[in-house]
Amino acid sequence: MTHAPAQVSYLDDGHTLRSWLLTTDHKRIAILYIVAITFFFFAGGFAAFLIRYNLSSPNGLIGSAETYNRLFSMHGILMVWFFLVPAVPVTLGNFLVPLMLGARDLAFPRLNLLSWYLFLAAGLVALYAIVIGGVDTGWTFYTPLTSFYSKGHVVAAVAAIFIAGFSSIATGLNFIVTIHKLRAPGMTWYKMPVFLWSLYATSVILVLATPVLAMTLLLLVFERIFGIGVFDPAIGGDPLLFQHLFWFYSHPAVYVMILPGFGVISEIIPAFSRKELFGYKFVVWASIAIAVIGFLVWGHHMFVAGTSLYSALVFSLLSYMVAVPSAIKVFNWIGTMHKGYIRFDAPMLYAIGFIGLFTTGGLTGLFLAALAADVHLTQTYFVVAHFHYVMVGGMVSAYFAGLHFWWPKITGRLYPEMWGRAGAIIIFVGFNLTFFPQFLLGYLGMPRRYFAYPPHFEALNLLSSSGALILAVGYILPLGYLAWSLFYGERAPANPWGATGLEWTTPSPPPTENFPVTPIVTQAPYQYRQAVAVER
Amino acid sequence: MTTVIVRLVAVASLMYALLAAELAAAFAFPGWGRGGIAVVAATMAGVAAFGFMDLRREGATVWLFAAAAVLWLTILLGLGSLDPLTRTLYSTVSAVP
Amino acid sequence: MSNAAAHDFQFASAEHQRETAISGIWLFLASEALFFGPIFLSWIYARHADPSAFDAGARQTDLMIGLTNTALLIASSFAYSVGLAYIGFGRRRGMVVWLAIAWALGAAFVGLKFGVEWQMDLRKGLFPGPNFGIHGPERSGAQLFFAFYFFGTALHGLHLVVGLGLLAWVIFRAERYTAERHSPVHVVGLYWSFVDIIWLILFPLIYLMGRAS
Amino acid sequence: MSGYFPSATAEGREIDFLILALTLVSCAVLALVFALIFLYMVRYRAESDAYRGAPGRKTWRFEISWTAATLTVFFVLFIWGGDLYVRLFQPPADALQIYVVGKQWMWKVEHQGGQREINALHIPINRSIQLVMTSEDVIHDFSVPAFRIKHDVLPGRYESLWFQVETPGTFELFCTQLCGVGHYSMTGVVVALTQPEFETWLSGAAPSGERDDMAAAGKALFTAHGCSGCHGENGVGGSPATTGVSAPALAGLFGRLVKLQTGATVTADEKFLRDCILTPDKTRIAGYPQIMPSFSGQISEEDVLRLIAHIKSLRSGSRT
Repeated sequence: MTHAPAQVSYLDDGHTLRSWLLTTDHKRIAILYIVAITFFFFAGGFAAFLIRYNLSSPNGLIGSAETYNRLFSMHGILMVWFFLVPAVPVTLGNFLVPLMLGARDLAFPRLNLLSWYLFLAAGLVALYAIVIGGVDTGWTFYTPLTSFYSKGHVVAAVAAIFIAGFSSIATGLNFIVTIHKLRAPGMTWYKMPVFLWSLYATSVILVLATPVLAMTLLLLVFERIFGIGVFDPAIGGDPLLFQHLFWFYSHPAVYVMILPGFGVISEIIPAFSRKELFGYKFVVWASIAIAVIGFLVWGHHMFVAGTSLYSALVFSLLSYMVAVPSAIKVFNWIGTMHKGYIRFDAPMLYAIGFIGLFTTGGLTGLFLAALAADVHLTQTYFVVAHFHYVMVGGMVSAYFAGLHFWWPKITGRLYPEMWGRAGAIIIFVGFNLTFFPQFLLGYLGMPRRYFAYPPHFEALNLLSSSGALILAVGYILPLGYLAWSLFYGERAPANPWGATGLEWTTPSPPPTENFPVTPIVTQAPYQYRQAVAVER
Repeated sequence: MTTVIVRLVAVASLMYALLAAELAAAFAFPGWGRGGIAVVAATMAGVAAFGFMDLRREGATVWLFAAAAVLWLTILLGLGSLDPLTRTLYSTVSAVP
Repeated sequence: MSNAAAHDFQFASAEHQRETAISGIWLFLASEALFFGPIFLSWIYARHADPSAFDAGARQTDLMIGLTNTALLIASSFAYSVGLAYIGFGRRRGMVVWLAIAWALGAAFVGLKFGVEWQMDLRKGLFPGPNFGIHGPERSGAQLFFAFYFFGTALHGLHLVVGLGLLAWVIFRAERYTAERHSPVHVVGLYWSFVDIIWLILFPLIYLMGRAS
Repeated sequence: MSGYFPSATAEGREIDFLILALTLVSCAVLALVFALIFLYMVRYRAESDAYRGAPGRKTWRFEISWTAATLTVFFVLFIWGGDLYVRLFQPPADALQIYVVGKQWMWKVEHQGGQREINALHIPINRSIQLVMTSEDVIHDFSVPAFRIKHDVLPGRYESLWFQVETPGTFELFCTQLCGVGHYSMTGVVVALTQPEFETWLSGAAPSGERDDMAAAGKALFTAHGCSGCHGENGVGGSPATTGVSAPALAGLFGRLVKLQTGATVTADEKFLRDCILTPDKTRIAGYPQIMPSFSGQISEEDVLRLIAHIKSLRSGSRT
């Protein structure tokens, strides 16, 4: 590491392609990831747009059901493994974990770079799989459809996800060891910001759940290549074993997607209410509880799949238990806003939108945890609306909130505030218009993954598709003004929001070694009562 | 130096003794049966972790990771096999004409 | 990592970096343990589907080869630990000798498993599929067992081969390790003992459970 | 489609009531959350000079109260949902059994009397109906939104689903588990008829010509596949003297308790009989050597159902 003079920012510390592609600086790797993530977000988003276009008329508009099946499979695979699972941890997490800890870099910088190259390789294999035809099995790959009857390119798509899994494990491992070993002197566990706690909980899931997915996909490919395997009902194998193993990863994976969002919101609400987080310890242990109990509830995806009655009852009870920590978090955020000094900048608008939409998504999860209601509502558009409310309404809003909140620190530029607020409002409106009608469609019984549907569902589908138009505009807007701000944005001071946290004590953008001298931490996070001077 | 070697020899011989116990459980004592083998296999894994991998000397962080691995495996295998083991409890089709 | 007390810029001391490396490998081994989890769960499911036919298939395996392999791996893990003790006291030559013994025992395991045992099984037509060797009522249950057997041993064998590669890498870079600085030797040792533990669990599942009462 | 709201089955209305309760609970929580947020956004915005006072230190009293409240509400919802699910899971004893076979992209239905339908299911009202379902290839899902029920249909196993319709009408049937290209077209109708209409339909739709119902078709298969060679004519059972081999009697077997070699006793239901035919080594009967060959791959799912219907019709001693 060439120790350039302290004030050279990490962006100016070498402009050659080599200095970017072979960097071990966690900040540069975060930038590389932001570029890759944004590409996959819009690729998956384009597939979603085609799906809504197709569903705007009862007998489908895009040619054949074959294409439609491959479209929603591509949308699912790209969004889950190439946007939602990595999103906050690898972009904001990579950039901020060392900064918030007061460390110079992550514990294993070379492993961090390997994680990005694994992600890149996985992305290329995924694009190759899509270009040669994609899969028609949905992102869930249920057997025996996927192992014997699917004519799609299953092995290529599965290989992409397999590699992306190891990229997640590498990032998770890096974060856990860094948070354990590289905290600044004086930073005890309870002096850490909640964003680090939620990334720690996320990394625990990443490290312990992703290997199970990798093995399950290997078993699936073994069965598809050799025509025989442990899932094959012809020799007494159990297709439900695949579903159990798949959902053992995939339910904790949805907590991997939402937990970093909780962390971002727990940073933004105190910053824009000028008040410390309400019930810090409860929010922290709620994250850890979600990470642990999240592993006990996967059975609620299989209430009608043929599992035993007894296990369904057990999974339903545990699913209600896992909803309690999320409820605690929502109450604590609202408690934080109580008696605060609230400012309505773009990050705060996204955060408030997050609380509303995530709470709606979470509550509809209670419908699906109630056994009898799940019998009617599962596999319909009710489920589609539920997880889009939590993933898109919750996770993507939190990602945009975090992106706007830390944009000055990452790029050294200020984004145009009015455009930021406009984008937040358009996304909120477009989102609700797109996905709220789907709750009604689900209750009326419209099944998921249908290329064409009976005509009496048309009105609500048309409404939903028009909402998707607004949502698309809402997502393209930030791409525009954030890119604009890179070149013409106002130069950002070290602490534009007057927020607490070690990352705001270094200049924006920070020098390569983050802190000229390792900071000593003396007080708990979010001490806004001492009113850090608002320099803006 | 020699104390470390002696300790390792003790661990290795304990492992071979447990291997013999495993065979005994399988053949000599049919009463123990599969449960006995499982218990012996688990102790062998524990002896290897503490003997060869020297878990005792490591800090709290390493203990946390080792305990997490064991706990998550029990979740996967325990809760995962709850469904097939109880599937016949309420046989779906029990109608008697 | 070349000179005596050097350490990467983000660590406070060499000991701090060694401790971080050790906890890193332990966390990786935790994820590897979960990586093998689904194989054990598939054993539970496959056996539960049809216990008698599954055990009939399991009795087709060769207990003697399995037993020798287990003994080999325990000895190899022992040899590696002795090598690690030697470098702990700075005696590099002793380390190289014992690590070479560990490597040889590991290679013997791989040779015995894939060279001898697998060839026997394949000649007996025990690979699951249309021309599966066992006929009669136990056919499907036995095929389930051998689907589990070939998949499990293949994956364990792959981890073993990677381990042999790492062992060779450590032996060839032996001259750079001293009593104070030899964390790569410790890290590869932990991985090697972990692969041994996985076999200690796979061995009874394959060879003993089918033969027990 | 007629008859969607209120649901045509009693359990369906109970599910509607549960969903209504869940909606009310959710709306209450959402109203509380949105009201508080808007209140704080207006009252405590940066510019306003409302009195803030010292920040509360003791937060755990609030935490305990709202956590306890959420836990109790959740527990009530769990009990309610679970109880209804248990009733949905277990069919009543006197249900009319209809066999359903899911095949890539069609539903094949067969009634006891041998009437066969494709993508349609005619049922009498005010009678509990139990569908015994299996699949020939991938996992499908028999879903009737109007009855608020659905259940996956798995290959290699029987899955059961029961309901009792109260109002006649035509209801939509969907497949709700992705099963390939034709997943969206694997739909059909469930027609609920009054008892007399159902009787006339049954006679009208019976297969013309040989007019044999499932049991009779099963009897033909029983001899064609050589079952009678071991189990004797009409399944009276075989012994070394009569049929040259000792084979368990099948007459009157259905519904009886059977002792297996492993010591366990099992009720001889459809699932058990199917296992005996397709995977005999899994169901070794106490007192008999396991010499029965497996017929899996040789007998189609429909023929297995017909054989079972025949075995069920064999009363001990009576000749049908």
